[in-house]
Amino acid sequence: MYKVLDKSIIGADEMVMNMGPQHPSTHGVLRLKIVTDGEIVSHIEPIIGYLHRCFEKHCENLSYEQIVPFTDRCDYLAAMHMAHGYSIAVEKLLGIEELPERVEYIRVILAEFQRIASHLIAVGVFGLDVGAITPFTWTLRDRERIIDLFESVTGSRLLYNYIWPGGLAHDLPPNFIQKANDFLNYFEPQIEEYNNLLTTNKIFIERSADIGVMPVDVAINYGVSGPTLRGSGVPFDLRKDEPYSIYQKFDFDVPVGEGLMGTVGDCWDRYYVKVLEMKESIKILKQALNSIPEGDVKAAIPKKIRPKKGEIYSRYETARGDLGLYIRSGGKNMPSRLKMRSPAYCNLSVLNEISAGWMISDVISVLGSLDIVLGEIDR
Amino acid sequence: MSENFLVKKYKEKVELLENNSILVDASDWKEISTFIFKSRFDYLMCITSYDLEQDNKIGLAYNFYSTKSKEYLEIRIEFEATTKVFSIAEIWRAADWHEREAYDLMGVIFEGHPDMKRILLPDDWDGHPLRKDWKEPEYYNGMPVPKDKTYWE
Amino acid sequence: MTSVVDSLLNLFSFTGLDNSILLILVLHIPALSIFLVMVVNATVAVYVERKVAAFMQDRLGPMEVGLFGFKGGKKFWGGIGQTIADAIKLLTKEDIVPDSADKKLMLLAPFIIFIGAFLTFIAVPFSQNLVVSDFNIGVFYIMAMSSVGVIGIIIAGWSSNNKWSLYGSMRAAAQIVSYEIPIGLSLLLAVLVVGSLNLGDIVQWQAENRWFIFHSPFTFIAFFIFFISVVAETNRTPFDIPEAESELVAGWMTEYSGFKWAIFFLSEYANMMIVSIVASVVFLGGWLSPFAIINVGIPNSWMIFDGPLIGIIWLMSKALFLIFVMMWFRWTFPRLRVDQLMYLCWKVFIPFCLANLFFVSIWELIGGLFFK
Amino acid sequence: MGEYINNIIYGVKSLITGMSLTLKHFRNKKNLVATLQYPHEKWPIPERNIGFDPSEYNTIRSRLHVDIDDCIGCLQCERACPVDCIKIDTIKPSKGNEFDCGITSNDTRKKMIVPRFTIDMSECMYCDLCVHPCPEECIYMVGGPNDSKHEIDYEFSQFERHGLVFEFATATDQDIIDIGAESYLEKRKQREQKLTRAEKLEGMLISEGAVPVAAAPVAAAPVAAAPVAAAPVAAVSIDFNIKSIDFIKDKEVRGIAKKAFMGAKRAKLEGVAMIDFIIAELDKASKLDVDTKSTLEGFKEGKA
Repeated sequence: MYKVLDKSIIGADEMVMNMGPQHPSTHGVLRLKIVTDGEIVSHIEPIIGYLHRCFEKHCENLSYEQIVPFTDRCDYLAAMHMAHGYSIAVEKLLGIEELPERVEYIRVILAEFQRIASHLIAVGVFGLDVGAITPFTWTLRDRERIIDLFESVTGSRLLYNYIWPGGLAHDLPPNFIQKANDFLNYFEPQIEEYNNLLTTNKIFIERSADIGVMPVDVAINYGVSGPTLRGSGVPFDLRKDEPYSIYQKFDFDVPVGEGLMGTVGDCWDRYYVKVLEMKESIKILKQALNSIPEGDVKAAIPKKIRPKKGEIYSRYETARGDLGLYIRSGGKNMPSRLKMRSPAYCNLSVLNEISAGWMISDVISVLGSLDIVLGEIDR
Repeated sequence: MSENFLVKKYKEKVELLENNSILVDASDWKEISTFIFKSRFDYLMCITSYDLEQDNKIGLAYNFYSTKSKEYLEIRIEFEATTKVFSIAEIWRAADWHEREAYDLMGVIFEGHPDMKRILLPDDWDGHPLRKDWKEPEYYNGMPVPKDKTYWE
Repeated sequence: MTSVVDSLLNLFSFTGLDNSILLILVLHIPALSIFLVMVVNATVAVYVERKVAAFMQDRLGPMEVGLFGFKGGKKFWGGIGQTIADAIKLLTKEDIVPDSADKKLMLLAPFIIFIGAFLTFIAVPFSQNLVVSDFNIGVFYIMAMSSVGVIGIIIAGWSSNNKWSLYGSMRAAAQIVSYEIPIGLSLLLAVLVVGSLNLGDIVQWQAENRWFIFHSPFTFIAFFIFFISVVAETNRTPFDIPEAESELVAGWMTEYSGFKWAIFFLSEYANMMIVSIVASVVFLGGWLSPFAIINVGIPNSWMIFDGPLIGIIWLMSKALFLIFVMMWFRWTFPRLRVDQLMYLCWKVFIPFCLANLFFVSIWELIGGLFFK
Repeated sequence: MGEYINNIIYGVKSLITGMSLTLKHFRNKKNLVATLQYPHEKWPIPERNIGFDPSEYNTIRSRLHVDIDDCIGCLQCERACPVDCIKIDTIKPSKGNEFDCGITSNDTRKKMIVPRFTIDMSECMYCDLCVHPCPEECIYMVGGPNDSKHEIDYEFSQFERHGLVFEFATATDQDIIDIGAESYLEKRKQREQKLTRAEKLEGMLISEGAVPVAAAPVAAAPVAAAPVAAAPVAAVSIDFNIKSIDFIKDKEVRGIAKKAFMGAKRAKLEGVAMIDFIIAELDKASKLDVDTKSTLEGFKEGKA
């Protein structure tokens, strides 16, 4: 970290830079008000809300079924996760304990594919932020294949509305298992290529290691979650710690940042955790694809969703972290209050803490490693 | 159970609700929040503001988690809309943005928050839209707010 | 080695005009040719760059715009007319000048950069005898003229009245000025060994001895230092910090559009061409063939046999290969940070260059004693 | 020094690894290229044997289509739509009217006619929710086994925005008259007029439905002249709108005045009455000074 010089000695003024909302590496319409001393940043204020779509107000006027397409639009890079998390919350609210095995398997398979797809974007975009363009197109190319798989399942490529409270919209296509296995066989060696091209590249390491270090206590105090928290060395993953769906059946590890190239919790660790998580997702997928049972995917869908009065707080591990849904039901077919604790919202709030004192270029690295999606932050 | 330690310590001041959440009075929140932090709940997951739809009352639900003992705690405060609530942003930094959001959308006023201003809505927005009695304004910045959808279909 | 101007003066001497008048008339021919070379170079290089990028990134690149109905299918030639279409678009585009910009300086900046590149071309040899003006101080002149552009960059960044542009131009100034030093020190090796600043003499020495890159292990290292430094001097990835599209949007070019921006582009690719040719001439034997057999012929017939036509192929293929390597760098590496760039220059390249200078001097001394 | 050298060596090594990798891709591109040359090649939209068996709905997310002959006007799809892009009007035959509404392909006798069934595809978000509840399976995304009937619509691009509003209803005016709903025709005509007026953009009209009297244009006055003339009631004769209050410097006073303006509007006061109301309100709040009063009075005579 650089020392910001004492203003009284050199008599230099600070400059306020306005980064965004139209800036190539703010990942959407984020605006950063940066106070700089030359190239060195002394304070950052993220200004959000440019993509605010009144999600929570909408939910109060829509029935539980109709909310699902809107949850997709929150985190548009991991739409399957949002719908899955929401469905789990509504099932909890309704008291549905058990779903058909096949539903759970399909949900897990799609969620893990979605995690790979989302991490591919994160990995590629981080490369793009530090100036490497080729890894980005390679990751997008592979993500495209996952999206093709999704399209064959759900009919759409980005926003699916496939996972419904209580079940699924429809069953898998007949040759899905084969196609998914083909993809996994193709994809596994690709991760090595990314590593050779980007992860172990000296310039990339220079740009990301030891930068934006987030200590564990800061991370927890700020409510950071997901790969960002695990990058700081906390092995906390809801899939492991409090398995929802059927994650307890699968054997996988929770990768954490180890500081291989610098300090624990730097940008490189946060990046590398995502690469490792893709490998873990492949592990889960291979187990799930081999043991998927038969069954009816629509059997447990309730005819009418009208939960009793009450509240529920449900957590879900999305690609970006801990998605919390607080639903208050007033006994109607519409929630009386639905609050979404979006993971990237909390992850972004830590930005000033970990990137003040670094250069403008480092702010972009830190922002890239936090892996934010503005659709989810602004809701 | 995680909530027992609170009920034990503050017998008079707290009330145990169903599904194990604890109702706290707004005036005691400063004391209790410090105590919660000093016991093991280091991770603030979420602050939800909600409208009770009666007596102009609104509520806040705090969801805590302990990364050490893997326990959950839900605290609720229900109060008159004009009451000032103690801000826990200095204790859990995660509360900073959540409280700003609660202020922005529900109009909860927090006392002692370092930077209390709107976060999601524009600064010149009128009112707090998640209140149940909130009405769409006729004008926004001098522009009429269209309500009749016949014009754009 | 004769220069193009001399040859042209000889050629038109039958008109019987006074040399000073004839010179003014005749100078238009090389000037136009240089401009043409710059334009063609930019057009082709942009197309090749896009295709190289696309192929390295598993894409196809421009595929739609053909030339005279020729499209070439799904091959390298798929969109051969693309840059021409782009150029027409750029030239007919509205020229947007920010309201609070310093308009005169903003107009001036692209032309300073262009003049810097243009003047450098005067001393750049394309082949034997195919140089506009054959200076005694060729190396020195090229070094001096290629630094003129930085003034334009600073003016561009300052006059745009945009903080990001200002950052870009300040970074560019620091970077280009710093990297002049390793470039100069590397070229100094050749000057030291050959004993002349004339580019023709340097190639002549290589014809008599060996390519300079293979002269000693130190000149081998010097070539790479030189090449990486010129990549930095031309602001290309991994040293494109002044432009840095993910940080500064487009750096000092942010507020420019249309024709002015096209001139920036023209000069940038011209600079690439210049440094590649200089690298080939000084280190890779210039217009000498790798086989060193074809370079014979009848003296003083500069049009056909004495190098030019065959030499230009060799020189250009060397230069184009170096340009390809620059593109290859660009589509492989991430970008360095400002301080790391400076670290690389001042703490890695300059010490190595100084050591090189010392060891090459000793090499010459010992070599002079033992080998010759 | 050792670290310095190691760093350089590692750097050079990793850079060469990267460059060899990109060179490899530069060579064998054919099996990895993901580009689709869009207008010449098209990625097949996945179509699954949808049938209309409820367990096997279509997976396609293309344009919505309605087989209007099968529609019984149950409004299930309209209710399911989260974005209100489906709009259906139904008319039941009045008692004693013997109009035959028809029969669906599932042999369900229709009880009403559907004179309007529009889907605004520019609002549709392709969530598929309207397809599932349809009891007659007559609304679906185009494609699949119905391919022979309706081709997959790849882009369905239109030159104008209202080109994306699709009308499926086939009920003729005669049908509507036969069923005894002339009033519906009248209503439809009014709606169409409104729409065309909005298309011509002759100034924005505010809350015309709620307060037909106060069809006062908020936008610049000269532009607004045309729709005002078209409106059935004569417009405000005095040039006084909410912007006129801006002459008041004091923020607080201006706020009260504006509130009063809106209150007056809601009470359907106009012109002189409105200004009087504002003056009274200001007086009540004891914020009325001489200048403000005189200027406001001046508005009555039509001078600013």
